Amino acid sequence: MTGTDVQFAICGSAGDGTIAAGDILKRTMAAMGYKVIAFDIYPAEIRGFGKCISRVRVSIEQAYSLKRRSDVFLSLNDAHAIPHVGEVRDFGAVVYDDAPIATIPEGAHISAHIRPAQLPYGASFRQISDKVTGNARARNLVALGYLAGLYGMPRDAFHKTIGRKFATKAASVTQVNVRAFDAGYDAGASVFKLDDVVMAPPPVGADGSRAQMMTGNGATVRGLLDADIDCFFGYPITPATSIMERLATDLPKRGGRMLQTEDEISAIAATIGAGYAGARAATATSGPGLALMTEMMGLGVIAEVPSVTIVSQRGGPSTGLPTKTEQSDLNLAVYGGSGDAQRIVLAPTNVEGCYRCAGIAFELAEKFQTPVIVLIDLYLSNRYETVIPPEVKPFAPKAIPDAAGRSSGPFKRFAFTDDGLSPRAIPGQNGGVHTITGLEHNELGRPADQADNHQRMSRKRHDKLLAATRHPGLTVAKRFGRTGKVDVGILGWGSTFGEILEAMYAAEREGISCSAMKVVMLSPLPVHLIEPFFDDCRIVLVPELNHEGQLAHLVSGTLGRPVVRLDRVTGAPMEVDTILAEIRRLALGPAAGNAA
Amino acid sequence: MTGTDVQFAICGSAGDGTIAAGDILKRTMAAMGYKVIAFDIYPAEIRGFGKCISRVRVSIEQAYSLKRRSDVFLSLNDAHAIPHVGEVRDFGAVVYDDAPIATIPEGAHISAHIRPAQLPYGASFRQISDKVTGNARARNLVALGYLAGLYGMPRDAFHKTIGRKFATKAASVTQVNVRAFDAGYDAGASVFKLDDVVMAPPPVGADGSRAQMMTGNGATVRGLLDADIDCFFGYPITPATSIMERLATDLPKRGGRMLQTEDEISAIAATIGAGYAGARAATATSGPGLALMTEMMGLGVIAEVPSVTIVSQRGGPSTGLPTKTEQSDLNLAVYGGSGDAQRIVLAPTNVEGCYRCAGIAFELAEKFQTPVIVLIDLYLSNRYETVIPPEVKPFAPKAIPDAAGRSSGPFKRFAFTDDGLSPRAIPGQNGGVHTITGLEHNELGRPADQADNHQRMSRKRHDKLLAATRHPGLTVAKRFGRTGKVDVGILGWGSTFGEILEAMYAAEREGISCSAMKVVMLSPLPVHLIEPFFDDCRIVLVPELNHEGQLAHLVSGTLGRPVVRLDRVTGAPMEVDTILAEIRRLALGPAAGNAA
Amino acid sequence: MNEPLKPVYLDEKLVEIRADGHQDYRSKALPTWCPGCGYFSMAEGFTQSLKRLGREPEDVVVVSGIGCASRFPFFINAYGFHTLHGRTLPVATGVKQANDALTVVAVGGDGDAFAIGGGHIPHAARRNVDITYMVFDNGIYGLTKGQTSPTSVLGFTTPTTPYANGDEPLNPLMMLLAAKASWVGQAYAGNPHHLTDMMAEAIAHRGFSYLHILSPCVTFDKTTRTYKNLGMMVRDLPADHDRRNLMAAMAEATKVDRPALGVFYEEERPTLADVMDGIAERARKGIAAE
Amino acid sequence: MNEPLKPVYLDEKLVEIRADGHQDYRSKALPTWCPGCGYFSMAEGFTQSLKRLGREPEDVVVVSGIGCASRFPFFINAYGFHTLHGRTLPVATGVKQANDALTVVAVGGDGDAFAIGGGHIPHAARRNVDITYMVFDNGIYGLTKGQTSPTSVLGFTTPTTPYANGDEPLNPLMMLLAAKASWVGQAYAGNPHHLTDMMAEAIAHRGFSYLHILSPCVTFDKTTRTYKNLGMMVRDLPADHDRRNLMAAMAEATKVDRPALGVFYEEERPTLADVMDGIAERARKGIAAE
Ligand SMILES: Cc1ncc(C[n+]2csc(CCOP(=O)(O)OP(=O)(O)O)c2C)c(N)n1
Ligand SMILES: Cc1ncc(C[n+]2csc(CCOP(=O)(O)OP(=O)(O)O)c2C)c(N)n1
Ligand code: SF4
Ligand code: SF4
Ligand SMILES: [Mg+2]
Ligand SMILES: [Mg+2]
Repeated sequence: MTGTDVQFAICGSAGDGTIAAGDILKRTMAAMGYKVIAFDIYPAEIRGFGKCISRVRVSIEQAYSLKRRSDVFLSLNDAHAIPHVGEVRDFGAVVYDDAPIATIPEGAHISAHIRPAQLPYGASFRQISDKVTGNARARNLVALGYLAGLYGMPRDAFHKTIGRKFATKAASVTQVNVRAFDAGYDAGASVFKLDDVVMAPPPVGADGSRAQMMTGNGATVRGLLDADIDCFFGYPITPATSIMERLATDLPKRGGRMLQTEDEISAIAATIGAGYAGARAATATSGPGLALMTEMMGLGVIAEVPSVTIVSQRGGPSTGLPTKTEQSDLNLAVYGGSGDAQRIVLAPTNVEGCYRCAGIAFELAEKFQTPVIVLIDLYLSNRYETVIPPEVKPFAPKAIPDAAGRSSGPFKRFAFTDDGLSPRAIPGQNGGVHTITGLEHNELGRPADQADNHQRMSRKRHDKLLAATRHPGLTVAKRFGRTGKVDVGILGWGSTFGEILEAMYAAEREGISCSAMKVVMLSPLPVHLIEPFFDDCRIVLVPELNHEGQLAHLVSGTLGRPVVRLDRVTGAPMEVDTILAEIRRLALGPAAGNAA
Repeated sequence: MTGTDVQFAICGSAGDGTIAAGDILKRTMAAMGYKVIAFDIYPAEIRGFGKCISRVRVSIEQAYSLKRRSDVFLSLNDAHAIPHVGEVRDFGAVVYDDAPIATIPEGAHISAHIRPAQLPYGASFRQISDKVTGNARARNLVALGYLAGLYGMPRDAFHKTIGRKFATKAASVTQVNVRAFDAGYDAGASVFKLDDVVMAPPPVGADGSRAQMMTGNGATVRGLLDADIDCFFGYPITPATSIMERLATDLPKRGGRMLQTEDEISAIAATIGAGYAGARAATATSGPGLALMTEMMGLGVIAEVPSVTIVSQRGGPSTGLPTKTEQSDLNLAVYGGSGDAQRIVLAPTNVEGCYRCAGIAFELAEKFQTPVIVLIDLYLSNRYETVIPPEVKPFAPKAIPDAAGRSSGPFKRFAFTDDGLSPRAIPGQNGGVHTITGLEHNELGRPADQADNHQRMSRKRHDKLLAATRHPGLTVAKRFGRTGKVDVGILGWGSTFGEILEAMYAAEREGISCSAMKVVMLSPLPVHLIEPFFDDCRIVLVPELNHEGQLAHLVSGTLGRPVVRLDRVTGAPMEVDTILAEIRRLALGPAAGNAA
Repeated sequence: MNEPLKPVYLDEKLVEIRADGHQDYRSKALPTWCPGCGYFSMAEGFTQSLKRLGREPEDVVVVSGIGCASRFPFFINAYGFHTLHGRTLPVATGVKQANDALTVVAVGGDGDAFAIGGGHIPHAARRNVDITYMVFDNGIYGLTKGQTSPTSVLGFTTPTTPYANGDEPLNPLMMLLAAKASWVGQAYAGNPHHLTDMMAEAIAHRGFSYLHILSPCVTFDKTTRTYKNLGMMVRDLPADHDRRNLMAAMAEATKVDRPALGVFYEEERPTLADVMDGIAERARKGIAAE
Repeated sequence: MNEPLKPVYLDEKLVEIRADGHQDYRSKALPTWCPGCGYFSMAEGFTQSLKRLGREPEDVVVVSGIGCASRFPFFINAYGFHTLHGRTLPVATGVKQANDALTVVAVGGDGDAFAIGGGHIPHAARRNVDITYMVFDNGIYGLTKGQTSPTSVLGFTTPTTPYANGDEPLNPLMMLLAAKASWVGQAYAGNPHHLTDMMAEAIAHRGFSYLHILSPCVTFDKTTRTYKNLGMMVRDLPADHDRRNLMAAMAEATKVDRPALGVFYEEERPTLADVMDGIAERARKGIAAE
């Protein structure tokens, strides 16, 4: 990582405007042309005074995850912030309000918790806010301005973001906030900087004008919309709810329909009903909802009806940890069905991937006539990254089946073909009348339980999916870092892959011979890409956020080869250091690595 | 296999009394002290005139499955029987009615379909029945008598079974049927026998008086009852329905309660509710029902509530093939849950095992405070085997938790302990008041989402189960045949293991160095037994009745080792010859095998 | 062997019937129902009502669950979806959301509807999805061979109630009225002409129409809901019954010993599609509803 | 920043309260509800009604689903089971089947009850399981931050209905009456004394008692079901209301603009346990019911 790479952390309560400050910061940085990754932590089911942390990593080269240690830490509320001061690196900055509102017990002020190697900056945010706006509520903007001033960031860029943020409110709101920001800016700019944090401006020509800050859920919605989704059916559940909520606003604008159903079984049932009738239909849920959808998914498999299900994972099992991240629904997504119920499962690894997978899911569902699950998690759902949306919608338009000209003889909806893909017809089309069923059936769709028919239909349903691993425009698995033989390979999936990449590059810098592969398509598994990777690695490490080593097991089971598992269920993203330590432990040593 | 080993096949429609004839045959043989395995095939959802086949294998040594080729074939209805004549081995017998009721088109009489090497016996069953009973309805008993006479089986033994079968009817019914049987017997005994089928009497001292013919479902019910089940909740579904139906009759007699719920979600929910309240509670279903139970199973896992779920598999996915057998719900049973939702899964391989697993499931569920799934399939549910029920109930009585004396301080329902097993209390007990939840929780059961707590609780729930693989009185995995190093190992589970054993012994007789292992506990997997088996085998073959190789994948994934898959989804049990051919293909040859 | 001869399915598999036996709205598959089963008249009444309404087979979608009743779509010449046990209504809702122009008819048995599927009914009803829901109520689980259903009468003996059923049966008509179905009617398999009229009227209704059809399971119920018993019990709705009066409909629905045939209740209300169109219009105009 | 100050949960985690603050039926955990939430009066009313009825904490089991309302068991000193979204009733049925001696109370929100859990209600009601079901109806999904529920009024604006809710709301009281609940009553969080009386009566009823409790979500609903609006709307049942008359109860239940408080309906009928005992007796005597 060369050039700017600074991570800010802002900590306080929701009432302190913590998240809002982080939001202005990240949007401004993105607009300036930096790459930004941001992740906010809110407390479970709380509004108002619970603890929030907004972390924003700003860099010139592409980063893959948050850094474990922040460079700059801003406290808007010492009670919440004190336990987190430790996350600032040596020679990083800790910024706080030096004028607490009331007398406080000893040790309750943050200044008592700053380590010697950290650089403290105190300023009177409340007081300044009071002075320039008449009350203390704008203290978050004062503090933000202070940071901007301290690191010499351009005032204008912030003003623009602030203006955009309050565009729907009275003009005076923007003015008040800009005033607060500027007052903070002046205070920050006048301080003698002691830390070693450097914010170099983005390279000339870096254009942030088209960059957007999107969350995984936001990108997913955008992907669904750009793929021209017709119908969405959903039931609220954290962390998937915001997908439905955004679609509730955006889908009707394009003539699409969003229906909040009575439960998840209805949501997937209606999605499959709409898919059968020719719509691009999707639903979104989390683990508990997916568990309820299991039976209906099986119907989609055997009746060969396209559907798209977005699953954002949270801590499990059962109701588990609704507001914490985890990657423990892989088993359910891949194996959750009675009978041989294989379907397509995609797991993007970053926000841009959410966009791409959500859209391509429709292409796959239609082409392969099967349910497609897009598996993300809370960390990815809620994390912000800079994304430059494509100017032209990158997804194939809906392929409306055409039964015309088939009117001679009954319509063979499940005809055996070379590629296992049968002709489809949708209700309303003449010449295509047929009935589909969850019973095993013959080519016409009529119930049929003969041995050879079931054997052939099972093979058809399985084999037709194999081509999905070579679907154009989709990265089903990809290797990063060094090519050829390496000492340690790291195989990963989903949101954790960002931390894996950071760890892998760090290990490489230490001279360890290593390489990483992400697996985006979890079912069917792209063995043609994973097997050569295994051939190249002396040992393969699989870090993931679950306790049973679910990807590790899946890959071992498919390849019949051992892997080394690294499982964590802390509710938080895996720490880069944890992965790095494991890579170091497994490596033969830098020399051996380099010799390869 | 030395001594008697004869397989009879009786084919006709239900209206011909096909199943009834087979029933009398198998019960008589069992009462004489033979080992019997029997499996009836009925058509899907049909009553009356659909095709039925009753196959009864009678042997002196323990057999493990039906034979692929029958020794004796009896047609009660040529239209149905003709396609099946081919299953009779060379020098076996084909018995049929030589006086068809009406003139029939050429080729429609069975005699035209008998192969030269098969020995035909024609007799006038209808006519004889008409003569001795006044109508043709008792022709099945005439034919049965004919078989008994032909092979010199004792008349008395049959009389007794017939008497028992019609014990609740008027005495005249028994008399009519005995008369028909005897008339047939005389005809059979007077025939000059040309086939080489030999029915040697059972060894002296072989006592059939306590032997019972039981199906897998019947044995399951018996196991549940002998383990003193308190409550059962169920929803009808083939092939599990008969478990509920038998319990509806038998459970109330012992003061237990059977409730037909509104669906499978309610069935498992009520089972878990009853388990929480201290009852031994169970439910039974098939794949589609298990799919619906997925979410609730996860609650059982995290809230650590004992429950027992019997799952009888049928063809899948989805509604699939309701009346055909398959082993394709392993994935769902083992992995079907959101989050890390490991539980105990048992898969007995024969009828006696159904009894044992059903009863021990309660011991495991209570001891390990977790859901237990007993996974059988239609073939095992409906197949009859001779079982000698134990004289003393072999199951540990319910361990009623005791919260007394704990009244100091709040009850730590989820206390961390060395073996991961926490104290339990049940409603009504003083000193044990607590609340359980599907949220991650602390030792008290209160919601808690701290990183270290979730990590520890996840480990607790996982690790506590490991001891289940060493639970006393339960065979979790077992090796058969040759010990030490072998050329080909065959790993199997569930109903298919019978065919595997037959194939393995046949291969051994051919000089192939081989050995078989059954895995009864599928989760947690008894790695300490399976790993050494792999170490001993040059190559491991996994034959199973599903398309994705589900056990193969599970074992490969756990061990990180390759296996050879043999998957079939024909709706029927796997054929011994199919397995044998695969063993031959994999073997280095008899010499190499012997040399090991 | 003195095995009683029981009614049977005509064939173990669906059988393609010859082209010359083909009617416009009947598929080429011969029904697999037991001879005498009340469901035959449903198939007949349905095809006749479609003909009467002039719907084209390709514009009709029949969605069913699982059960003997739910085999229905296989015997009809229209688009069909034989879904899962109990999931008839949400699938049908999805079909209709995708394409308003389709005539969508949902079909299921009493178990499919009121046991496993019961949770979906109030929502399809209150949303007034413009579909027709026909429940073939034989008071039993036919396909799984004769267990009690939520509409089985007290005292009924079945394999799961060998000591007689003690669970109070549900009252489907009251439930549908309470759930705000905008058209509620009842018919009887033994009265095929009236049945046909009711089907045609139910399908023609704009909004969620619920048609409850009493039908005997001749194979597994020899004692309670036989043709003989039902024939003696059913009656017409009083001539002066006001189908716009909810309380009058409720009162008639309570009389379960004398089930009434006819239209209990009817109202006009915006359908789900109307609501969706309204939302789309507001959205296009940029009207958030605050 | 002009962020409005909103009511908050008192603490992000359950907090053990000091022993000196301990009441017999209150657990040591401080409720996590927003200040002003109607649910506080439920906890208070419930503990008081238990005290009045003299039930011991260890003989009481509170079963709930998922939602703000379903957090209830954590705040009560009794056995508790916080189950899954919508599965309150079948779990409670299982508990009761296992042990008739327990006082079993099922609790959930309107979404838990009538959306995902709706299919279970008619069956618990018709079987007359001897439990009490209290639905805390705030007309919204509180825990997931304010989406519509099946009882949300027309026109309600929420994150899932930004252009106003167009789905006709359900009428829970009519549905429970139609489903044969043997005790049906309504109370209001803003009327805590009456609420306590109703809870005590519901628990005392032998059979399935359904208590519907109107309650505001002060955090996510500022417009429809506020204390102010509800306070103006509720009324007492007419003094001459006959609680044995189903049709009278139905008629009162239709008046949703003026929700009535009190006991709508009551009847005595064998409970599920009675039915089970009857079956056991017949079984022991060897009486198959043919
Ligand atoms: C999830 C699930 N549970 C159970 C079944 C088994 N099953 C098939 S049909 C049926 C009940 C049929 O009764 P009903 O709906 O009244 O239809 P009928 O056969 O009487 O027409 C049941 C329980 C199933 N197919 N799927
Ligand atoms: C299977 C499942 N689906 C969805 C959710 C998410 N969820 C939790 S509570 C809730 C609704 C709560 O509404 P309500 O039952 O009315 O209770 P309230 O919070 O209003 O008291 C939902 C949808 C879940 N936990 N489980
Ligand atoms: S409902 Fe009864 S009579 Fe009709 S087809 Fe089914 S089993 Fe036969
Ligand atoms: S129901 Fe509303 S007011 Fe009550 S705790 Fe939940 S969010 Fe807060
Ligand atoms: Mg029925
Ligand atoms: Mg609510």
